[in-house]
Amino acid sequence: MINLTIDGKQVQAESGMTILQAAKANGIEIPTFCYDPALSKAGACRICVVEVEGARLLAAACVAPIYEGMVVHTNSEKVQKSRRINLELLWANHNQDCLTCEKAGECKLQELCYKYGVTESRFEGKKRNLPIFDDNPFYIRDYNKCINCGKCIRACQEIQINETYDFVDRGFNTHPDTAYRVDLMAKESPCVFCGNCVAVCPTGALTSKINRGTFRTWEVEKKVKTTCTYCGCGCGLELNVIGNKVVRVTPDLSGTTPNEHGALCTKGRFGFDFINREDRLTNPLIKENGKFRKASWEEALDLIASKLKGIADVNGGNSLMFLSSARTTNEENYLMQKLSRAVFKTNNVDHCARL
Amino acid sequence: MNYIETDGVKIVLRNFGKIDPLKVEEYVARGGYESLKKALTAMTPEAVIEEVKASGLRGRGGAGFPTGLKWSFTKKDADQKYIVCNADEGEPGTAKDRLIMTGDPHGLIEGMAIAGYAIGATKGFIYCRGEYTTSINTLNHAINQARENGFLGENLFGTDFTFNLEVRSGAGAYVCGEETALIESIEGHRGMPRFKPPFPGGAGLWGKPTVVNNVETLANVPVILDKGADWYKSIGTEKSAGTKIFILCGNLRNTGALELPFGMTVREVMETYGGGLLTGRDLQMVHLGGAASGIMPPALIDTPLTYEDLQAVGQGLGSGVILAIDDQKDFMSYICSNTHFFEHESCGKCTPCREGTARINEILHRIAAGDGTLEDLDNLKDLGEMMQISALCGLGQAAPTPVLTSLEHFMDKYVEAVSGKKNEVNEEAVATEAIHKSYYEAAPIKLD
Amino acid sequence: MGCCQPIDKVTAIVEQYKGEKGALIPVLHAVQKELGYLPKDALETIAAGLNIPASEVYGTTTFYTLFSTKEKAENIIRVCESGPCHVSGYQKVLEAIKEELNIEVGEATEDKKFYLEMTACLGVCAEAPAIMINDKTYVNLTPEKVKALLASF
Amino acid sequence: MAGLAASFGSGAMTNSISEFSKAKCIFVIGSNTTETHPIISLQIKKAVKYNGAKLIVADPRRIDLIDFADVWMRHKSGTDVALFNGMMHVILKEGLADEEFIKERTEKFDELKAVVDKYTPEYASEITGVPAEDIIEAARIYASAENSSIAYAMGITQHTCGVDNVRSSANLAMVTGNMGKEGTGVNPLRGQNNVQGACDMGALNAVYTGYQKVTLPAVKEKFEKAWGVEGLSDKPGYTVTSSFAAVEEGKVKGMFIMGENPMVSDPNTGHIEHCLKALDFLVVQDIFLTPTAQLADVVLPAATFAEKEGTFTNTERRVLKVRQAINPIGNSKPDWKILCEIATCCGYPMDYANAEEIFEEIASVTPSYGGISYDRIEETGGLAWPCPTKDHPGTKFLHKGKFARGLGEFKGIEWKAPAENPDDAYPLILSTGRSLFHYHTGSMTRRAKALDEYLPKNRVEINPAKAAELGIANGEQVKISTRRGEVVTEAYVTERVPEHTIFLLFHFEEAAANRLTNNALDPVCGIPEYKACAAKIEKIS
Repeated sequence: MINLTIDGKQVQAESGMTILQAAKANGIEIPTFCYDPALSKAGACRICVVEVEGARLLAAACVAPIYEGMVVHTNSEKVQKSRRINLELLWANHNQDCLTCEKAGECKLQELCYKYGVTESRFEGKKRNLPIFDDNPFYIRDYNKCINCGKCIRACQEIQINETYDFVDRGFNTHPDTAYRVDLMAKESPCVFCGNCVAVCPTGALTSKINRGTFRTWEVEKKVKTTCTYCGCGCGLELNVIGNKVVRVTPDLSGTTPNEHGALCTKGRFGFDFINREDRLTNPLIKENGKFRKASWEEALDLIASKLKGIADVNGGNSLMFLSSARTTNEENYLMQKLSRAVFKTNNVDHCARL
Repeated sequence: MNYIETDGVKIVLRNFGKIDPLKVEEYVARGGYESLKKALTAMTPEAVIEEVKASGLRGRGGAGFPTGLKWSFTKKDADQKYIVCNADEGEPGTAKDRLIMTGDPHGLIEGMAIAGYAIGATKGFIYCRGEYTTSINTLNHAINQARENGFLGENLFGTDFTFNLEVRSGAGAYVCGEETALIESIEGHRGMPRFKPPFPGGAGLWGKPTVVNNVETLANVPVILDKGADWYKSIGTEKSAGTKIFILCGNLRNTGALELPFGMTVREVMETYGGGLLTGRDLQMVHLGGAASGIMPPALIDTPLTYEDLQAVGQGLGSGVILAIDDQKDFMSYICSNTHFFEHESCGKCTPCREGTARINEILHRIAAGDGTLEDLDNLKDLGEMMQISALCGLGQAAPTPVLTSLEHFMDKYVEAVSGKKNEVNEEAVATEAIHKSYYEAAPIKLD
Repeated sequence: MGCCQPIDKVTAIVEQYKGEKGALIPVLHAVQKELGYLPKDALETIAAGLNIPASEVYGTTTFYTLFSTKEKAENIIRVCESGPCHVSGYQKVLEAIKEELNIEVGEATEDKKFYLEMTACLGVCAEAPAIMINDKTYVNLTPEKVKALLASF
Repeated sequence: MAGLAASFGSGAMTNSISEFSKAKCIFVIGSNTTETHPIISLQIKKAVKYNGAKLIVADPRRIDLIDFADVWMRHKSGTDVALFNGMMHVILKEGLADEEFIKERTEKFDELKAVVDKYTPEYASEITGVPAEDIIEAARIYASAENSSIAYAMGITQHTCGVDNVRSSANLAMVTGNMGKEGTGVNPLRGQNNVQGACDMGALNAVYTGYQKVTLPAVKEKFEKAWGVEGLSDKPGYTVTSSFAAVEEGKVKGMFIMGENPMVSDPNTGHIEHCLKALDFLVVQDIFLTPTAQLADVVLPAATFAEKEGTFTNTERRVLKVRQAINPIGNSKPDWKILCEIATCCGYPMDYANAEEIFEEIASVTPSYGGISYDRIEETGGLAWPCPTKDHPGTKFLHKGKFARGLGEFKGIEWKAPAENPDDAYPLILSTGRSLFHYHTGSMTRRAKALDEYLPKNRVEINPAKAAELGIANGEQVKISTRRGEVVTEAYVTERVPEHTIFLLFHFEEAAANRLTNNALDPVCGIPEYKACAAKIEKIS
C-alpha cells in the first residue's frame, strides 16, 4: 500500500494504481472523457488533470501513477481553471444543438460544462464542419459533436475487435472515421453494428437511430437489468423503460455478466422494439370456421382443458404432444414438462434443442 | 547550407568539409571508430555511461536533459533494447543535424554504436525527416560502408557486441520530433505522442527499453570517449559543457551554421559571425531556439548562450537557432506565421493542443487583421498558460511560448494592434493570412 | 488504376517488407514513390499484405503530410513558410509561382505538371527563402529565380 | 447433446465463455461464431489478437472468423468425422497424444486407434477436400498448445451423423488431454437463449430435470412424491421430429406448442404443415401470430421476456436472471402463469405465487441446481451448474480430475456420407444457417425496425464460378429446389461459399429455407440434417 495525500486527506491506495483509481477508491471523483476502465488508456482529453505538488505540469490522473508521499490536489484553482478552458475549447468546436440532441441529459460535455459553470466559450471561431453520416439503420455519426476521446476507436479495436475506425487527418481536423472514409454499410467496412462504439461515446457524436426523437434521456423511469433473449451467450443488459414501453437498451456494466465489459451485439442493442409492437398478441384467440375471434381467458382455458382432457381420456396421454420452448424461462420449461408428465402422464414433451 | 568557419574548438563538426562524407576511410584516417573500439575493448558499458555523465553532455534537441543520466535510467533487464536517433529535425530554423548527417555521417554512426553498447541495445534506428532525402541517402551509404568495414554488425572488434542500424524516413510531421511520437512512427502508427510514464527508457519502441537521442548529442559521444570527460567539460560553461551548433538566420548580413563553445552572448554571435543587421535596420527581436522557444527582445541579447543563463531570463536555447528579425518586418505577421505552424503540426491527440493551437492562431490572425480586442490578449494568456501545463506532450506545452514571451516583452505592439483602425492593416499580414487560409482549405483530402 | 500492373508493383513492395517490424511507413513511402500517390486499392493491398487493419493504414496515411491519397501532379512544389523563410520573404516567391503557373496553393496545373503546396521548415534556413521540388531543395530564391527554375522543368 | 453425454457423462459446454480468451489454441468447427454467438466470438478474437492464441477454423464457408485464423480447413459439408480422424491420426503418429491422460482418465482407446489408423492425412484429405498439410498443421497446433479448446455449433450437430461428429470432437479433446482444465474442453455453443435451460429442465422426451432418466424407477418415484401424483410414465416420449410422424400415423391427436414456430424452424415445412393441419386440436402460445399460430385452434397471448421474472441458463450452464421491466402487454400473460392456469383447469392445481417459488421447486428436485437460488443469482450475477449446495460456488469447467461418467469413453467412428448427396438432378449442396441480424424464425427480429431494414429479405449465397456457369448475376432472382420444395429468392454471388455449395438463411418465412431441407434425422438424437441436402438453383428470367 502507498500513502498519499489527496485534497488534504491522508489516504492509502494499492501500488500501481493511477491517481484516478486511488482517488476513486477513496471516494474522490475526478472527471474524465477519454478514460474507460474497459479500454486501454489514452491520456488524451486532459480533463482529468490534477495538481501534484512539486510538479511543473498538471498530471493526467487517468494515467499518472501514484507514489509514496505524493500530494495531490484534484480541484485546486489551477486545476479548475485548466478544466474550464479545456471545456471552453471543446464547446467552441461543438455543434451546440443541445435542445434537440439525442444525448442531452447524458452528455458528458454538457454535464461538465454545467458543473464548471461554462456557459459560453471565449474561443468561438471556426468549427469542424463535416457532414452528418446517416448511412445505416442503426446509428448516426455526427463528428461535429466529437471531442476526439477515441473511445469508439478503442472499443471497436479492443472489445469488438472489428477495427472499423481510426483517427484520420491531423491536428484540428483530426476525427475518427472509417478506412477510406467509406460508409459503414460499404463492403470495405467491417462494421457489424454492435453499437459498442455508441455505448462508450460521451457526447452526441454517436447516437442510436432507433427511437430517435421520441423521448428524452431523463424521461427514462427505470433501467432494468435482465438477460438478453437472443442466442445462448446470455448477455446482461438494461432495458430502459418509460411508462409501459421499452425504449432502448443500455449496457449492464456490473461486471458480473457473461458479456465482458457489457458488450452487446446488434440484436441485443437494437433488436427489442418488437416488445411494444402493435401486432403483439393481446388476447386469446379461438378459431371458428377457419377464422380467429377474440376470446376471454376463461373461455380459452376451459376450451383447452376440455379438449386436451377429452383427447387424453379417449386416446391416452400419449396422444398429446407438448412442445416446450428454448426461448422461455427455466421455470416455464419446468412447468411445461410437469404439465405433460404430472397432469397427462406422458413423456411426450420436447423442444427445439436440435433445431 | 552555409557553414561559417570559426577559430575555436570543433567537436561535432570536426570533420565537416575536411573529409568526403561518402568515404569511410577518410573518417577512419582522422581517428574515426577508435572511440568505439576503445569502448568495446577497454571499457564496460557502465564506464561509458559514467564518462558521458562526467562530461556534462546535455541533450541537444532542445530539452537539455543530461545524456549520461538518461542512459543510466534505461531499464536494465530486457531481452531487447533500442537506441534511436532523433533526426527528425523539424524545428523551424534548425539545420544542424542535417550538417552532421550529410557532412560526417560516420560520426553519428559511431556515436550510436557507443550508445548502444552503453545501454545494451543491439539495434538502432535513425529516424530522419522525410524531406531530408540527401541525409537519408548519405546515411544509408555510410551504414553500408560501416557494415562492410566491421564497424556495424556482429562481434564488433572481436567482442561479443553486435550492433545493427537502420534508417527510417519520416513523412512530414513535426510532432515526430517528440520522442514518443517518433517511436509511434517507427512502429508504423500515426505519430501521436504517448503519455509518460512509462518513459521510453522503461518501455519504448515495441514496449522495449529505448533511448532516444538527438543527432548532435550522439555525434559528441565519440569525441568525449576519445578526449575524455575532463577535456570536454573544460569547454563551455560549468552547466553547459562542450560546444553547440548555432544557426544564424533571418535579417543578418551573414547567415549560416557554426559550432561554438557555450557562453558567447547572443549579441556577440550575431555581430561577430552574423555581421550584424543590414545597414539602416534595427533589431526588432530575436527568435531564439526555434519556433517553440521564446521571443527575445533586444534588451536581452546580452544574455550568454547557455542553458542556465537563458533559463534565468525566461528564454531557452532550443535547438540553437538565432533568427534575427529587423524592424522592417511586421510583428504580428511573424507571430501569426509561428502560430500557424503549430496549428498545422499539432497531432490532434490532446484537447489543449488540438483546439488550443487553432484558437491561438485564430485569435492572432484576428488581431493582425485589426479585429482584435484587449480581451483577446487576456484570453491568449489564459489559454497559453493552460496549454503549458495541461497539454500531453512538449509540442502543446511549448507551442504558446512565442506568444506568451512576446506578450511579455512586446505588449505595446499587441495593444497597438488591437486598438488600431482596421483600414491601417499591414498588407503583409493580410497576405499571410490569405496564404494560411488557402492552405487549410486545401488540407482535408477526401477520397472519391 | 485501370490496368493491373501498378497493383502488382504494390504487392511486390509489400512482399519485400513482409514480416519486418514497423513496415507500414516504409511501405507507404515505397508505394508512393512508385505510383506518385496512395490510391485506395494500393492501401487495401498494403493492409491485407501487412495484416494491418485498413482503418489504421488509412488513418496513418492521412496523418503525414508527405503522403497523399489523391493524385497530385508530375512535380510537387513545396514552399517553405517557416519563420526564417517568412522573414526572408517567401511570400514574394510564392506569389511568383502562383502567377507563373496560374494555380493556388493546393492545386495542380491543368497539364498536371505541377502541384503547389506549403511545407514547414526544410532545414536550409540560412539560405532562405527555400522551396522543394520533388526531392530537391532550392535556396536563396527570388521571384525571378523561381520563374527561371520552373521553366527548367 | 447425446454425443457428449456418452463420451463424458454430461452433455453441456465443458468450459465457460471467458475461458476462450485464456486458451492458447481454439479450434472452431461448424460454428459461424461471429454471427451466431457474437459475444463469444469477442473472446475468441481477443485470444488471438491480444493473447497470442492460435485459431483453427474448419468451415466450408469463408466465415468472418477466418480473418483471425492461422489455419482454415475448408472441408466439404458433412465430412467432419474424417477431418477429426485425420487430425487424430497425425497426433497419434507424431507422438503428440497425451499418453498419461489417455491411460488415467479414459477407456476404449484401442477402439479409437483401430479406426483412426487408416485416416492418414492423405485419406482424410481425399474425403474432406482439405489439403493434407493443413490437416497436419492443424493437428500439430491443436495438440501442441498449452491448452486447446474446441468450439462447435449446429454445423456439427445438424447432420444425420451429428452424434458421430460430436463424439469425434470429444475423442480429439481426450487424445490430447484437453479436458478438465481452464481454457480447454469441448464446447457446444447453444443456439437459443435458453436451450440449455430447457434441456436442464427436462423439456426432453426421456429425462426429468437435470437429466434424470424417466426410465429409472427411483427417479419416477422421486418425482411422483415431489409432485404428489402417481403413475408417471417410465417410457420415453416422442421428440419434436418424431411426434410429427406420430401425427401422420394418427398416434398424436393434440398438440400444445409454447413459443415455438415449427412452420419456419423445422425441416421440410410442407410436411409440418400437413401434420399440424391433421391434428384434432392445436394450441399455440406465443407473442405474435406466427405461421404456426395461424394453424392453431386456440392461440394464447404470452408475455415477452421483458414482462416477466424467471431465469435463463446460458450456453456455459450459467443460470441468469430475467427481470420484469414492464407489465404484460394487453391481456397477455407470462407463460408460467398460463401453464399454471391450464394445469389447474385440468384438475391439477398449480398455485405458484411467483417464478421464484417455481425455481425453489426446481432446485429441490434437481441435484445440479440444488444450491442455486434467486438470492444467490442476485449476489453473484449467475451461477453455473453443477451447483449442488448452498455454499457451492458453481462450476466453471466440468470434468476436472474425473469425468462425470467416471472414465471418458473413446469411440472409433467411421465417416459416413450425408443422407442425401448431390446427383444429376440436384447437383449442389444446400446448407442453411443464421445471420447476425436475425434470430431463429425471425418472429422478433423481423419486427425490429433496424434489423429488418438492414436485412429485409433472404438471399442465397452462391460462388462466383458457379454463378457464372449458371448465368446468374448478383441480385438476380433465382429459384432453389430440392426434392421437398422450392424457394424463390435473390442471388448473392460471393466467395464465402465453395463452388458446389449454396447457403440460405432460415429466418424468413417468405423464403423459408426449411421448405427445402431434409427431415432425415440423426439416428441417436433425432436432429435433422439442416447443413447438407441436395439442391439445384436456376435463374428466373
